[in-house]
Amino acid sequence: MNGVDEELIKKIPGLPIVMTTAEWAINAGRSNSIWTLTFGLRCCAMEMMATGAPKYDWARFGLEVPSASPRRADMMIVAGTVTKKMEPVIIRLYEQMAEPKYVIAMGACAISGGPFIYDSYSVIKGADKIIPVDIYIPGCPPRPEALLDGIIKLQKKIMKQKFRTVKEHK
Amino acid sequence: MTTKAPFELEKLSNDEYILNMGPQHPSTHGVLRIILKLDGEVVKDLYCDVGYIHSSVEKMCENKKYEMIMPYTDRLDYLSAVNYNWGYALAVEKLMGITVPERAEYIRVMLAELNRIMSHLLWYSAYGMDVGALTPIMYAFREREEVIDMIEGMTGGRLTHNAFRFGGFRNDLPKDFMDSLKKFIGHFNDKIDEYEALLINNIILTARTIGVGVLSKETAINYGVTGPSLRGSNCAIDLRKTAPYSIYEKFDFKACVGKNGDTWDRLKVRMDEMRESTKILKQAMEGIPAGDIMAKVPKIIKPAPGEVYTKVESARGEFGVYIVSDGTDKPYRIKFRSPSFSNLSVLKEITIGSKIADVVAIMGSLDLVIPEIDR
Amino acid sequence: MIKYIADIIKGIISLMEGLLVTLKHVFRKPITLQYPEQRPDISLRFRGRLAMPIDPATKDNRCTACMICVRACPNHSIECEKIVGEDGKPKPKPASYTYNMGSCIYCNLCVESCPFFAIIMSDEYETGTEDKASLTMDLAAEKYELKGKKAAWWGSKFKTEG
Amino acid sequence: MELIKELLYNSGKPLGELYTWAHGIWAGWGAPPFLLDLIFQIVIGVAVAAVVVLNALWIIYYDRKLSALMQIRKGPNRVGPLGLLQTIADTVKLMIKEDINPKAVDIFSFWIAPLIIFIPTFAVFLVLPFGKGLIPADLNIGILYVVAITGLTVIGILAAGWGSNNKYSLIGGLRSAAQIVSYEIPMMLVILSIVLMTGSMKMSDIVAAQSHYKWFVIPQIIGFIVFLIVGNAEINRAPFDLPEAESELVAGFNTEYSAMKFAFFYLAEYTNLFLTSAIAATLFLGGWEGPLLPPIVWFFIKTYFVVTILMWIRWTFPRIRVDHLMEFSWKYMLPIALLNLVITAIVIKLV
Amino acid sequence: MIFTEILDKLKAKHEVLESKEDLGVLNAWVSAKKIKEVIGFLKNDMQFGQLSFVTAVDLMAANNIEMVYRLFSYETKSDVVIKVKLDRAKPEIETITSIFSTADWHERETSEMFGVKFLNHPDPNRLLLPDGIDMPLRKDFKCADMTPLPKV
Repeated sequence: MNGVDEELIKKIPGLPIVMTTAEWAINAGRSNSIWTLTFGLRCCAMEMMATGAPKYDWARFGLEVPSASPRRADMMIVAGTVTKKMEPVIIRLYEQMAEPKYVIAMGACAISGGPFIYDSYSVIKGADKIIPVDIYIPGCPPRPEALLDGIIKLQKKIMKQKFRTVKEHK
Repeated sequence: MTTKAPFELEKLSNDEYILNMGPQHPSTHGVLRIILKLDGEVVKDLYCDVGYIHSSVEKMCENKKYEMIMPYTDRLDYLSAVNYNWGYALAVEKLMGITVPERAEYIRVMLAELNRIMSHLLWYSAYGMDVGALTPIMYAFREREEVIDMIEGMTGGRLTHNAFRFGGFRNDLPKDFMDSLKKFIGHFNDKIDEYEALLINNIILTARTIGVGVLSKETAINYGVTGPSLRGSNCAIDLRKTAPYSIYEKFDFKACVGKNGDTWDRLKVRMDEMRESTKILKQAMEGIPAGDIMAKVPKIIKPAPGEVYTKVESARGEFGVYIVSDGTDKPYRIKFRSPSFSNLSVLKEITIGSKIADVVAIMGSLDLVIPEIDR
Repeated sequence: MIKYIADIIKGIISLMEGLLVTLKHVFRKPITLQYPEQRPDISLRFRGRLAMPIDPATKDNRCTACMICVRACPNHSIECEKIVGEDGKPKPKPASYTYNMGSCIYCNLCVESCPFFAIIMSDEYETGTEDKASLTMDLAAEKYELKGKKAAWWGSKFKTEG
Repeated sequence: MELIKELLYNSGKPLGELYTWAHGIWAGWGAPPFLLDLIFQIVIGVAVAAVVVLNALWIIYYDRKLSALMQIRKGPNRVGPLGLLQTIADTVKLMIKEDINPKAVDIFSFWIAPLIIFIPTFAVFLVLPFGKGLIPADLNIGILYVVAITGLTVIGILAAGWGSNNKYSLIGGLRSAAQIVSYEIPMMLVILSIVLMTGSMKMSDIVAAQSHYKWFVIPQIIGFIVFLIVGNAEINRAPFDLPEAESELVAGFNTEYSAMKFAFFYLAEYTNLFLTSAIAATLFLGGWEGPLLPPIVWFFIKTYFVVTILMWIRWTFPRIRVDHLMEFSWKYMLPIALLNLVITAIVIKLV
Repeated sequence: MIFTEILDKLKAKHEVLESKEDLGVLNAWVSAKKIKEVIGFLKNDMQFGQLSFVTAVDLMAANNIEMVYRLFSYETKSDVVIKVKLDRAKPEIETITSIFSTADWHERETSEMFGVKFLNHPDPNRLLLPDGIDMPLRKDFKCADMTPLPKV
């Protein structure tokens, strides 16, 4: 949808309204059906599991569909330390995911290297060094509520996006 | 000294093929890569590729003061962080000659046992997912949240507690801790029965696990397997009993053992261990004395030159800390002997000849935590 | 043959037991907390983000820029600079107190080391953001107001001891 | 009002009247009658398609809610009232998601597989007796048609497994082939006992044979249980979800599928669940028969009762191992079904 | 078994270069060539059934790499530490994998972390590290993208 002529759209009567409605519907669909890639690396993975567990229950937001395969995941939660040995795997998984895709960097390790920010020879200092990150959730590990809060923030971000200008991460 | 392909393709026979599991695979509990040589569904050979989460903790600790290393031990094994704290605290206390007050020891025992329960509950839920049952995780996490709330009330952290200080604790138990502990112990045994009815005694699971992945006592000891995985092989070695640290001699409990060392025995041992832990908790709750919670500890931790090795029974087995001190406020060399490291190395031995599904079942029964393997 | 039938019966019983457990849970109340609306009761000692609360008595923070917390931090998430007076001598007040929430490991060591109770781990945890730069913040300029039971706890600490 | 009542309770008559009435008008226009039949076929097809898709969406939602109920949590409740729009949101998302064709796939079988899997499930709806006379096509070999058509699914799964050029998919596909083929036999035997009892393969006859609450579930209780187990295995649902065993094979035969192609698999899985339950309800629970409520409502109530049982099983049990699966079929299910058939035959002869 | 007893028994059979007691545990230094025999003797004749770990310490000042083998006996509940000093420039030692299978991984780890070469090792590959990082636990290790902790 890139490169649609904005002027042209405005000229056709009724089209802007149709476009905004379609945009809203699509965004609503996207934001309410975020299937996560089960991808745990360290401590944060346990809190991710706890978020899926009954007390916090991310199924309420429609997230519980298990998608072990990256092909149909919408969101990757980088939950833990990204190491040099893991780097190519993460990039590959990200590229295997279908557009539109979102990344949440959960916990200090995925944001900046966290505990391993200094003196570590094998840790990448933040997931955003290798893949684009949408939401950062600090904490070591963040509480499940913090993850849910991050997901709600991601939903708000998705609702704001215009599908004519969605960035294609290539 | 270089990484090479574990199986050479030319050497494969016509029926064999290679399947790569991981590093991102739903059943590898984090990031473990297992390369299987298969003939149909039968595993012919297996190669473990670890190190995907190697984060150079040992190197970093050489450049940190003794106090600062405590949070890092949490992150080695986030499931039984208290036991890891304890192993490290014990090492430094031994090096410095600090005696911990009795009340603090009781609190330590209570936290450690709660932590063991918490870890086994997570193992139970993860095992349920491994064998394809999606409900056990939900029930186990209900109790796990209760335990986490208790530990959080005491230490302030849900997983990475950073609970211990050299010589005892910073804060005493919160007021409502005993009440919630009493409540928890009151209903927890019934819940364990429910778990067993739901998963462990289920005929589908028993058919899958009995007689599968048999680990003999000799192999287990030879491979340095410790903890519940070793006890499943009818070998009553529990560091809390065989080499008691802290005040574990005071408690009446038994080291749970399995019969044949197959996968199901390892599962059963963990379930029984939760019951034993509740027993210890009950005794600790009744016997806890009043008094100090912190020993007299110098402001700057600067142990004398020398070396020390201490080990504790974590939820997965023997966790040891080896410290070489050169008399400064930073350790010269620190080595963590993690139980999963040895436990994983035996996987190849017990898996060959079984099915793909068994690899998952056996691996789950060893209860691996990958970051402590990789450190 | 008897074994065959016994196996079937034993199997059916074990399956029924499992089914009974799930059936029982159908009639139990869900334990879910509806998160954004309902929040759990967080314990007093919970370690949220680091904060330098303003003392209600003096309307200022209690930091003396003594650098002890900076030295206690295991991964250098705190940086502090003293105010330099007109005479060129540093004064016991922080000019800036930079806290990197993105790398903080919430270990509480800085708080424990502080002799003036100037910093505290607040109970704020909803700190997720789209903007990584906003994770690095100047606590001295922030004028954080501690609320709830944690405020009372914090206040009681330095009133009795300090 | 009368018409609606008539439609609900005895749909065959008004529909037949509508048919003859329309034909009369059509003949008045002088158009060839086969064209009108074609139009009728298309209308029925579209109606069935709508039922299939909406029903699948609802059943997915029902599965999620029921699992939540068993797992002491709430389940989807944010999108729309009670989360009812959750599956709609999923569909919208899946429809506009990028459709990936990996480089190494066999493009023909990769594309055709979702269709092969989806079409049979759709086609089986044609012979389901929803109500009295409300049966899109009452074939005289109805139940045989069902068995034959659902057997096609295995080709789709194999094509998906082969075409994906992924080892996990291939193993999943092959597992599924072995599984479906070996579970087909006990299923046939159970169905055969029913056919013995009714003496007809026509779906409407089978329902009619159970009229006055002589449901076959009473004499055929063993057959019913075997049918549930075998049917569950046929549609690859847990605990027989080996072809897509998540913890072993990532996602099995549909590992490489994304977006709409995956949606087909997803819909087919749940439609199959509905179908198996519907057939079980027809064969054993008296089909649409029931007091007070209209037949079509009874049909859905009975079907959803079976669906609930299958879901209950799914959310309780761990996954069975592949060799045990075969063992279970050949050593337990087949002898029991065979015995059941023999006993049925003898009893029918004697009575 | 107290440490003198172990030491006496060990000394009777094998040459012990140096020994000391550290917090109640015997530390005995042996020569690199003898390591297999010593460990085998401890396992078979003195019931030290468990090899707790194998690691090394980089003694840069003495230009040595010190191998540490720690054994534990489940029967007598006693520990023993066997140490071997190796040349830092060319550290080589015989593997003990044939005696303790657990040594396999421990030796591989030590090998990549310290550059110790284990002779006759069945699988002399890297265990934890990716290609490109060599001998990180040596004290003089430098890595391009390793940010040192700022001094306060």
